[in-house]
Amino acid sequence: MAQATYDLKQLYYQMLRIRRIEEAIAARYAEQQMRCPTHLCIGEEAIAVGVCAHLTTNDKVFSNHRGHGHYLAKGGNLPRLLAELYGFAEGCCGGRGGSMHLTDLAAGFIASTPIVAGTVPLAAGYAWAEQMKKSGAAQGCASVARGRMPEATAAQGCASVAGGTAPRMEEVGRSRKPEPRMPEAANVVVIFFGDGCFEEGVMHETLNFATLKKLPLLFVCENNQYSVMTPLVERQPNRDIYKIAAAHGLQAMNGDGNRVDQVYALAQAAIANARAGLGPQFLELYTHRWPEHCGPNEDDKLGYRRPGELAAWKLRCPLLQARQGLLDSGLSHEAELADMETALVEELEQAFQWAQQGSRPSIDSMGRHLYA
Amino acid sequence: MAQATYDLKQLYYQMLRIRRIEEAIAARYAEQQMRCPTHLCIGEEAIAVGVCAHLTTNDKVFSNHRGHGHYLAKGGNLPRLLAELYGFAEGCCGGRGGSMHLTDLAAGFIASTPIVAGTVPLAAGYAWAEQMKKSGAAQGCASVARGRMPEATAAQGCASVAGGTAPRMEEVGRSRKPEPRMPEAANVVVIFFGDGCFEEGVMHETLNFATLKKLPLLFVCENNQYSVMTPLVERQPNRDIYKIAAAHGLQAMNGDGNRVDQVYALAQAAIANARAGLGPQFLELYTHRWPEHCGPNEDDKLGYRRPGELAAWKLRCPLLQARQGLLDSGLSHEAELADMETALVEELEQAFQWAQQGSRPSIDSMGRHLYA
Amino acid sequence: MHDVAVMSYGEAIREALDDALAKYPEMILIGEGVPDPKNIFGTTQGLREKYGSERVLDMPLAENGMTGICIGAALAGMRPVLVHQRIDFALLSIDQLVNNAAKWHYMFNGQQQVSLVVRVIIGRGWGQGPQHSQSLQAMFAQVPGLRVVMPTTAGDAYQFMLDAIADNNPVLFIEHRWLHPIKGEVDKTRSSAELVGASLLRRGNDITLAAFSHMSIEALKAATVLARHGVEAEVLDMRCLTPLDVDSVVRSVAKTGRLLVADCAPEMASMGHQLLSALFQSHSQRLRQAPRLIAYPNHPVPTSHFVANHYYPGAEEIAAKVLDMLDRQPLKEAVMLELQNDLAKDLPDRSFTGPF
Amino acid sequence: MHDVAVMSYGEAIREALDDALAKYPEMILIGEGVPDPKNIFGTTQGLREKYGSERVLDMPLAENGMTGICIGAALAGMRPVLVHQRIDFALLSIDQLVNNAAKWHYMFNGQQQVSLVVRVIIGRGWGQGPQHSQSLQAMFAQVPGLRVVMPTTAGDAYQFMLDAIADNNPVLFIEHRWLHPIKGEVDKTRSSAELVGASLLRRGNDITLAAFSHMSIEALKAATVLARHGVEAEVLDMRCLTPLDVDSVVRSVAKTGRLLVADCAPEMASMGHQLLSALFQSHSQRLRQAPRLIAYPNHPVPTSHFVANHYYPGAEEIAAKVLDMLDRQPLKEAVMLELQNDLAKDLPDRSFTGPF
Ligand SMILES: Cc1ncc(C[n+]2csc(CCOP(=O)(O)OP(=O)(O)O)c2C)c(N)n1
Ligand SMILES: Cc1ncc(C[n+]2csc(CCOP(=O)(O)OP(=O)(O)O)c2C)c(N)n1
Ligand SMILES: [Mg+2]
Ligand SMILES: [Mg+2]
Repeated sequence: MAQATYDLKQLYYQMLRIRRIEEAIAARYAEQQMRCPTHLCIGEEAIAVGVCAHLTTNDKVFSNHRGHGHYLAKGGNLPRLLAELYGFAEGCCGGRGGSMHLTDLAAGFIASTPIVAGTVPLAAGYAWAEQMKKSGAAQGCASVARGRMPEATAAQGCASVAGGTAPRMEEVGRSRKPEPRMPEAANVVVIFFGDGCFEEGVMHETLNFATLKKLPLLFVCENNQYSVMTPLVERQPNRDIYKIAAAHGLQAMNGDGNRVDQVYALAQAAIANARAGLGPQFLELYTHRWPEHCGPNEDDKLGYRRPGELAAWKLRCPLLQARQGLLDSGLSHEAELADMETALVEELEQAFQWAQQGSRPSIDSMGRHLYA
Repeated sequence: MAQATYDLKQLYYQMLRIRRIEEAIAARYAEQQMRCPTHLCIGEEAIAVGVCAHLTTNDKVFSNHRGHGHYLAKGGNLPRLLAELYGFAEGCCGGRGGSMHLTDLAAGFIASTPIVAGTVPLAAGYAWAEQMKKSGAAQGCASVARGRMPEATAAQGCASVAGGTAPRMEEVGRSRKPEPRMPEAANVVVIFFGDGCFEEGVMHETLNFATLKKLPLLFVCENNQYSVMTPLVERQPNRDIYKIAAAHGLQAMNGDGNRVDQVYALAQAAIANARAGLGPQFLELYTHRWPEHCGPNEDDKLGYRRPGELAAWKLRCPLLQARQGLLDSGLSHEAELADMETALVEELEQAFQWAQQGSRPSIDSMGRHLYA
Repeated sequence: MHDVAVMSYGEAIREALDDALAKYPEMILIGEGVPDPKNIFGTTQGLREKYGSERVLDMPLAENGMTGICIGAALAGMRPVLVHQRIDFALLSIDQLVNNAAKWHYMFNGQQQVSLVVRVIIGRGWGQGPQHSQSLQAMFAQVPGLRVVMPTTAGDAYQFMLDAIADNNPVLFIEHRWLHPIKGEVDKTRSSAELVGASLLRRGNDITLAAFSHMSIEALKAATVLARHGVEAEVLDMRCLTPLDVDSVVRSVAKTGRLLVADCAPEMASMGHQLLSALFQSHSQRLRQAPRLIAYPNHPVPTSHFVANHYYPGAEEIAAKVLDMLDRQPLKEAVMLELQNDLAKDLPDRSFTGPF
Repeated sequence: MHDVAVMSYGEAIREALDDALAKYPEMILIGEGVPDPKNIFGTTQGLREKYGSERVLDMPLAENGMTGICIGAALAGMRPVLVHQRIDFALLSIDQLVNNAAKWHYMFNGQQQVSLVVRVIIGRGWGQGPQHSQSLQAMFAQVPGLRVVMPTTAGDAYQFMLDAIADNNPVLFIEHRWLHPIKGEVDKTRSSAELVGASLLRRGNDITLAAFSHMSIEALKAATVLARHGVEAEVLDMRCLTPLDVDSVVRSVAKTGRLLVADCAPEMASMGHQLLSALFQSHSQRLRQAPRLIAYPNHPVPTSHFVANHYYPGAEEIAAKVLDMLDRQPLKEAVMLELQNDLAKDLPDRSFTGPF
């Protein structure tokens, strides 16, 4: 199997990009133009980036309410994400989903939805279908995104919809992450979810089926130790999540979700195993969310975190650690990192500009697409 | 904590009683008077008996579709079980439930119901309430069976309802199992369920909560390796069920469910732990059902079992093994065992006689008790 | 050219599954017991042998998870048919059905679709009791984005199953267990009904009987006997719940002026209310008298056959109500006599000896 | 002696929970977020401090399991109140609610009971979208054995919560999120309504508006403006779904001769059908013209406020329909003008700045 090149600079850049995007969304949220529940992933960027670095567009990702990072790390179109937050027709979901319903089929990001654990079995089902297609059990079966793609929202349509002033979407839309090449290996599916999600019964049902069928599926548990404002200790006994997955028969590992190099290495092994037909893999990665559960603000003052907890996690910022690594090792230098920032400022400005010029979905369109 | 006396003879008698009762039900089922789905536990008697031997009437049991053995081993009233199968008003459920809905509150057998895993969280909730009552969190809370007990179906009413010819229920109704005495220790709740049930998500949700709250709860998984006619291998990967429970943080053990002495010993330890406040306990016990999944017949001819599988399990019959133990050790002798059979023939005859003289629930009664 | 065969409803379903498995390589058939020796009351017999254990398979007891897994497979281009032997078990999966399957195409603005068929069986008899013989169709029929059908005849069963599998939406396919043994004509060349429209089972001028699923059989029985006494009932089989074919009922009552709805569900959960309400809002003037609804009582069904047998209305109750509505009470005795039979009320037919 | 206080609907619920926790040592209050700093939009504020963390507690994300656990605790004599911040999450627990809670007392022949209250919040606004703002009340109201209430006023919220907790049956207590900030009078000495009966919010002779939950507020708004133009609408708040108080509506339409039902659910899932169907079968002659139903469209609600704002009918649609029914269209312009306000349609009130 071909091996993706380890490139801390790229990983850092991807994390930085997600951070700056989330910050920009937070900064603009108070304008009351993005009128939908929005769960930011600031502080948790390393997981999405370290895992998605190993995925091609043929690999698929499913995600949850806190999905911006997963979407972006998988190469999801940024302007269309923003347009979605604004409720515009050009949004990745035509404005129908907002922050909690993202999709970019071209990028292999199938869907995020906000019913906790709702997408977990879907990811397994998708992986199962991939496996059947590969084994020939379901030969001749129709292509993935069989739904009619409405013209106004088709990815290729972006630039034209947005009119002349907006930059071409091909340029700003896609994350610039390099694609690992692995031509003949099996596609994998990745499902991202939280520690709270692990409490839902359907998780257990999915672990069982995934192992039974040896699915090419990677479970990534982002254990940020909170479900909304409720700490783990009020919801789960003192034992390891990944060990339950291991008892189900998955290959399961845990690690520091704030160290992108560690996430990268763990994901590399897990995804290689999944591609090689060794069955489903499970990663439990520890991290911490900085902003409030839902919304643009910090909420440390509410007092549900232990005193000093947030501060300690901020010292362990995934970006800070990667940046230090880059500088210490000489892989990069301040000027280059500053250039990254500048490039991102520009990308973001263009993306917001495009997104904010979106068009309102017509009221007549509201009833469309109930049935395929 | 007081220790229950190990008495293989008693255990054997309890198993024998269940076996003979199930056989008698099977023999009469073709008469088409017991018109309800009926799941017999022949071949699996050791588990119910070995576990319930450690329980007082203050301890509670919840069960599933295959509940006759659990009900009887817990001291559930036999004639009222039979009347329930016949659909009579004197049934333990007033005829409303049939074989799949048993209850005998006086015996501490709360309920069996047939939605797989439906009673699993109920048992945990019951144990939680017991724990809260004990801790004083819910002091002054009302007594357990707060529902109005309708006269016609109250346990004490049996003899009178049945008329002069029937034996007094106090004599024939209760299993003669000796009660272990353990005055100050905590009550425990036991939930019996199958290997198929373990696949349901709510099981995982219940394991999590039970461990979180350190409930005085014993999970007993009767792993007979089939769900209806579907073998384990089509439903679960090759790993141990009890180890998943262990990973959840429960104290979990496995053992031979066809050796009543082994079940007894494992249950003794587990129940002692649960009473001592060490939290929920889990037993996975291997066994095999002899008759068809639902109904009175054998169905080996259908071919869903491996060839020779049933025959091998029959050689490992829990009764046969206990009987051999009794004879080999000199704890009993053929004549005494024959007396047991005679006593059971008599008990069964009386019980069926009483049950078959039951009265039809009135049609007017059908709408009653929708609301308490 | 017609290719008509007589077969039972259950056989028609098996036939449709067989034909669909042959036609759609992306179809999979999954459910507890699908490949076991009893194969869902015979409706999946031989299919594993024919199409292999990857496409025709059993599953763990995990209704919600497996529904989600089938949805995920559908997103990747498969056409899963998921079977629950009882609709009661589908309650465990209502999260995935309602939150995901029903909404996915809409929610993602038409970019994705869920071609999923969920077969569920409703029914009654032999003491299946409160948790194993519910009639929950209205709970699903009210969910926008789900298609819900409950065909009554073997011919419709065949056609609807093929249509449901071909459909690119989630379809809940509801079978009344007592329909399984009933024979009918299956015309494989019949063109698709596209899962819409009521079906006219019998013409008549005196009253319209709009009935659901197995109640259509009971309505037909009643109509047949009533006809011998000069009362001609028109029988409409409300085989599609979403959308409900109100127009056909309107047309029929325009002729008959009278309407009796017969549903196989408790009154509180009767789709009949939806039908009556729609009529009330737009066409009440077509009725010569107030319409009536026959449904089950508003409580669970008890297990004991002594009482459960009185829970279910049937041809007798329908005929009696018709005669009441037409003010022809004197006919009652004779009609009831002709409707009586000695089959125990908790059995679907004479061949059945329990348990389900 | 009266003890009337003015408080918001949300405060009334908090007050009732507080009083019930004091009154019933066996009551427990559990739900995701119950003791967190936002405490279910303030409705559980301070209760953990007052009654301890054993009785007022958070829970794992496990809706079905926790519902079953609460049922089990109820069987052992507790009175759990279980809270879901959105009714959408209750879908995960419908198995336990329908198969167990609703049936237990009946199924075990009255020997056991489940005194359980499940608080669920429905609502709309700020782009909560297809999976987070459903209106699933009819799905639960059709289940025999569940009591389903959706009080509209602060006074009813207080009383119904106390009644629900005292009740020995499972009660689904449905709160529309937009009612929370609305103030009203709470009379703690008021005697129990026993969770039955519609409530007369306004008298009038020209038309009956039978409305559900937040739609009663909209109906009142419409009625107030219509009255200024000489149209007197009677407003009935259908605060109890099971049983539905058809009699009160019958009495009202006997006077007004006209009926408009306003529900806060998609048309297919409207309890209004149940109401209209019942009227049609027994009292249609009391109506001078066909009744009408205002409900949401039959599809999920999209997130984008640009379209979602047009999904929900309100006072304007009610008033317009009333004027149509009364053939008073010329009044429309003036009435609409008075009903207009500049509050964004996806906000409950001016203090709200999102997100929910
Ligand atoms: C089934 C369900 N229950 C509850 C919620 C409300 N809710 C939304 S996000 C969330 C927290 C989830 O925690 P976790 O899975 O750890 O993810 P995190 O937010 O920490 O990333 C909750 C409880 C929901 N959306 N779905
Ligand atoms: C939720 C649900 N799904 C399916 C069924 C049908 N069913 C009844 S018993 C049973 C098998 C259960 O297997 P297991 O738990 O191993 O118990 P066993 O019958 O082997 O004792 C099944 C599938 C059901 N009753 N409930
Ligand atoms: Mg978390
Ligand atoms: Mg089993």
